[in-house]
Amino acid sequence: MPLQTILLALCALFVAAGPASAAEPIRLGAVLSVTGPASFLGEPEKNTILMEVDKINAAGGVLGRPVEVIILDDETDVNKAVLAVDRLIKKENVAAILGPTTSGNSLAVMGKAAAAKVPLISCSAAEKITKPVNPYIFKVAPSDRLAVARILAHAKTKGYKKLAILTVSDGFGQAGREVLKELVPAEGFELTADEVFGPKDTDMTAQLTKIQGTSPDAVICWGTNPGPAVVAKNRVQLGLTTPLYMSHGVASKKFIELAGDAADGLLLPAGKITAAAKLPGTDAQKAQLVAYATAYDERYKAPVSTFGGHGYDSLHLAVRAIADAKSDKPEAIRDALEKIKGFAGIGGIFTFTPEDHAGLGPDAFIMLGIEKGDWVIVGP
Amino acid sequence: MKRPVIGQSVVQAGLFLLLLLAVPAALPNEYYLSICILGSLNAVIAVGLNLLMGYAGQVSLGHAAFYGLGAYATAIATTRFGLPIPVGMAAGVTLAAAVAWIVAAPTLRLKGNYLAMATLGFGIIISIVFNEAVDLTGGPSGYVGIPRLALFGYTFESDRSYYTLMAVVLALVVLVALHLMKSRTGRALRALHVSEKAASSLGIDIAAHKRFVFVLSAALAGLAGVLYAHYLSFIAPASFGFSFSVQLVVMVVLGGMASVWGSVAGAFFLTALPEALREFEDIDILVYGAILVLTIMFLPDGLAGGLKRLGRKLRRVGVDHAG
Amino acid sequence: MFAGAPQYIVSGLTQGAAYGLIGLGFTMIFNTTGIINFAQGEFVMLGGMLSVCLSVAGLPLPLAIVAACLATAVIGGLMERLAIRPLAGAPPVNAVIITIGVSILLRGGAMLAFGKDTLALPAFSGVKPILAFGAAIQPQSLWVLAVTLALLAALKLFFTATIQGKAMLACACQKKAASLVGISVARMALLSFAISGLIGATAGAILAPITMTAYDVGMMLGLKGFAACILGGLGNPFGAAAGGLILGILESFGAGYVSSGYKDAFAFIVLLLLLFVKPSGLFGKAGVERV
Amino acid sequence: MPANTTPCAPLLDVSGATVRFGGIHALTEADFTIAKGSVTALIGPNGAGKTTMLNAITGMVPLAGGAITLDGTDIAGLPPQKRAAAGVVRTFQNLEVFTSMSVLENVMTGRHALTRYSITASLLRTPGFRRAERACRDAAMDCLEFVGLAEAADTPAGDLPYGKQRLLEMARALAAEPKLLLLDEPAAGLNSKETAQLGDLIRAVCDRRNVTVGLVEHDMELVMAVSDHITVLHFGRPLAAGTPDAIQANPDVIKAYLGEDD
Repeated sequence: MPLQTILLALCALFVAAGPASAAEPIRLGAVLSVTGPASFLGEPEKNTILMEVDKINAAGGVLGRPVEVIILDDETDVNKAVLAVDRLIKKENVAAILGPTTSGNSLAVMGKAAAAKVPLISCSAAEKITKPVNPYIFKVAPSDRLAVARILAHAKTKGYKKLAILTVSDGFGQAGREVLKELVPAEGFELTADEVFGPKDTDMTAQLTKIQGTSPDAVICWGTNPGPAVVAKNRVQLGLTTPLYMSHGVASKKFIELAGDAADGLLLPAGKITAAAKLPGTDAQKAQLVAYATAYDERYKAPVSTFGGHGYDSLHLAVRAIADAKSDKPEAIRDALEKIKGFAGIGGIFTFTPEDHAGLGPDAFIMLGIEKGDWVIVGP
Repeated sequence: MKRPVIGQSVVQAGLFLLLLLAVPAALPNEYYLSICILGSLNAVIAVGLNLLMGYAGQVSLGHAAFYGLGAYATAIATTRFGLPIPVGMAAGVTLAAAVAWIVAAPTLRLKGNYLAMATLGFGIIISIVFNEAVDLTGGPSGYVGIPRLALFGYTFESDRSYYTLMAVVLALVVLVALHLMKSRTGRALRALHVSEKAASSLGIDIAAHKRFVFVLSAALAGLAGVLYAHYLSFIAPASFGFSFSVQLVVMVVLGGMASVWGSVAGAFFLTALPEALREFEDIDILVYGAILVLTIMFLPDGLAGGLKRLGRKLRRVGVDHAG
Repeated sequence: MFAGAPQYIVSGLTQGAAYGLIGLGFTMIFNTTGIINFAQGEFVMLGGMLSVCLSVAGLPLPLAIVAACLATAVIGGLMERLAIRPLAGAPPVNAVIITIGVSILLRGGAMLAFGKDTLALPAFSGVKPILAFGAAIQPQSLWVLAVTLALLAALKLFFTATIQGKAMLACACQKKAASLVGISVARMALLSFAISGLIGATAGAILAPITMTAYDVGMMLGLKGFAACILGGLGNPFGAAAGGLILGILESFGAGYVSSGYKDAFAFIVLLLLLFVKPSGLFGKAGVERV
Repeated sequence: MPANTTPCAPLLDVSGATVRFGGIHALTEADFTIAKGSVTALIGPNGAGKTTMLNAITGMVPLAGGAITLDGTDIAGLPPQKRAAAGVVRTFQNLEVFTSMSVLENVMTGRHALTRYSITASLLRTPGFRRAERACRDAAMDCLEFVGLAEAADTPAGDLPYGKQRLLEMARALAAEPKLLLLDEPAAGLNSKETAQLGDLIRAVCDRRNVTVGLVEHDMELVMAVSDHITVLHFGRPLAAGTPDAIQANPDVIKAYLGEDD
């Protein structure tokens, strides 16, 4: 009699069986954090992939076959990401995997994808994903190192000597903090304070007051919404005037909307997509960026963000590799991916080599300022 | 009065093991195996937590912390200190039990909602340590490179081999729980759940028994943590936070309080449910919440209680026909 | 060393007042039904989110906030009527699980209705800080403190001067006795959920301009509110408010003097030590167990 | 009239017991002795301190002053759970039956201190474990037969009617094989037939199972019928002690109970 209790639980499994889909289209899989704390990254990525797949299929697909992307939401949960990748590899037997959105989930599933010899193009930025290089693992988000280098270069031109850092205590913040603590002293600055705030924290006056006590020339705040917007507002409330750099994590209109007037005068490195319209005519990517931005705005009635760009780049790189390899075998796609040179994407110009599966150079970031609620291009 | 066959629970646990081992053959696809592995990991914790909550009546909203302690202990022991995996596993279980032993004394003096708050607070403190002690635990972006489980020279490479191991571990844990509950310790725990006054008047040391079941349930959570770390070879603080502790409590209550089989059923059901709801795309969270509310409403004594009543009804129907 | 103290106290009091309000919501429901409502955090989230959406939809700010609070009160009442009442006979732990299920439903519903972005409510009277006692005080902080005190006074009046208030207290002490003297326990439970929804939503609305709000802020706020009313002594409304203020100050001092990463840990360590010393909270009366 | 009237050496000797709850003086300088092999009643109007005395003896309430010795050994310092091993077990005024367990399991729990095996033994089901469990089960069945609940062994304790739950509590206490069994108003809520049966049972406990009984009770008919010796408490102080007849005739006791007949 008690054994029947187990059958009830196991039959809930079989409900998930679901019908197998037709074999004809090229099947790609995507694991994105459409819900949960990283949904502001995952949702634009999902929207972009859906938009771009329709565009590719309208233009005849690739190798004459339509492309189908099975998008699974991992809800920013590591267990769900593992289960989703398992399902894509073993049940949907996809040719390549796009995502995951977050560094943590990417690190968790890398091993499974590599073991199954299926190429995975992560949408997250952590350097550990492609260093040391895993033959099957690529990433499209520019490394934090490039963004920090861009900020420090700007700080040098301003003649700042003492810098303080304030980072969020999640995957994104920690990755940034590690690179900041390495490069700030390395570039000849003095690190006066190293403060942290929680992703859900709602008041950072204590940290800012502490930082103010060490009288830095400038403060670098590394985080993603809503934290940095609270930091910007607290800075105004405390009447602080020390220059404040933000990270590419808040390179979206949403940040300006949340921070309101407190965003004025802030500086941050960002992908060119953020201020696509304001790029000089000579920029090679401008046309592509503006087209993507307007198409996204039209279809989803929301301003585009750099994170959506990661979805765009991962999909198009995969499709390009399938075209180059003239086959949808995972092994062939992997080899083709590694040989892609000078691919103009949203995040920048991608060039992969067997040693560099990140593919982006310093040109991925430009320095933006915020004036009266809009972006201003400050430097290369 | 029929003489109880002492080996009844051994037979039940054995049948249960056979059922678990038969599952992979029945599964249409290997993908479900990873759900079964995560389900059995959760079941090990749920069985332990049920001993504490269902039998002894002591609520805990912090058990994900012991799960995490086990996982991080073996991760750090086997990578940073290069210790062999069995030593790492032992370290994981002992650390969870030791921390539980220290915390038990002051915490278990509290009762009801105050005990819930104390365990909740403890769970949050530990999860903050996982998140902030970056150089020890790898911080929020997690701990990478934990070796895949290898015991006595055999590495459990494939999911199928790992599932077989988990089936054996779960069956043993169920057997331990069944035997424990059918002994003087089990009776003492169920007694102090109803009336501590009466239990202590009969010579039962309330504090010692509470501490024992608290440490045992923590050790089982530590064991699950160890097996989880060597399965995924990557762990992050987010999986050991407050929301997982709440999920564990729901598994126990949904499965059926004071029923070992109930917690096993509750654990598998709640692990499989989100995967089964993927078809609902965006509204899967709504369906999940609704199923939770409705199950508790229509099955107040959980899945196990509901099936017991179903069994009794069927038997009565059977009797009517036969009679 | 103590240069930042005034600022820490101000931000601690602001944050703490909100925790206290949320704690009050817990106490209302606990006092009448003995249930710990894990969806309390969601009432706070709804207060913030509904206010933002209604004000974006064109309602003037004060009207939007009042409407949001009333709507949440209705949701609280519906929750009691649909989910809690049918469960009358079952063991108390089932009711807690039901509130967890409802919190998931409310969170999912808010995500689908309001989207996943963080939303901000404009401050009631500007953002220019007032410099006093060596700290920069936001006008909104004064609103938070003022509304909290006002609600506390209203609640004191409600419990001591109105018949419903006294009836609710009667239910808290002895359900059977209350029903014997003609108090409809069911209606009191409904009232307690509605009022708790109102209080929670108010906390959410007045806090939104400072902390901004999103569909998933409920869980952490609910947790802090529960900690506040445990700290103050479960069942004691003013204990909950005091507990909230203390928790807020503990957190901001923790961030200021210990380390910003461990501020929550610091607050919970102090809470646990307090519980071990005084097992029924600061102002809670130790329940004497009749032998 | 009860058979043996010869008082033997006191099994329980409470001298000068003082218990205070905050300002209330529940017991002041109260002496109370129970002779070995006797049924000794402790009576007095409500609030006289009867239950407080019982709680003091069983360690549920701390002693502010005075000493308690059982069979010569001082038990005042022992925590409640050690007092059962010392030989004193009690029943409760408002029932404390383990409703979630079966009747048999309730009584087997009574033998907790007497069933000796380690936790690992119970996990491995060693022969030692099996022997101890069987012995515990048989002894429990014996106690159930003694109080007449043998056939209800497998029913959940919560399903028993009120009167039978009282008997179950006694069986459970007997299973602990105490030297002294303290009954806290066992007749409360029983009808006259059940009370008479209870009286026979109390006598049987004392005479057949030679367990000394301490009885706190209001039902005078039962007290007079069953007790060898009676002590009267009044406002936390001993008022009188003696045989049932002496107590019935004692003017102070009558005054304390019936009040001044001015």
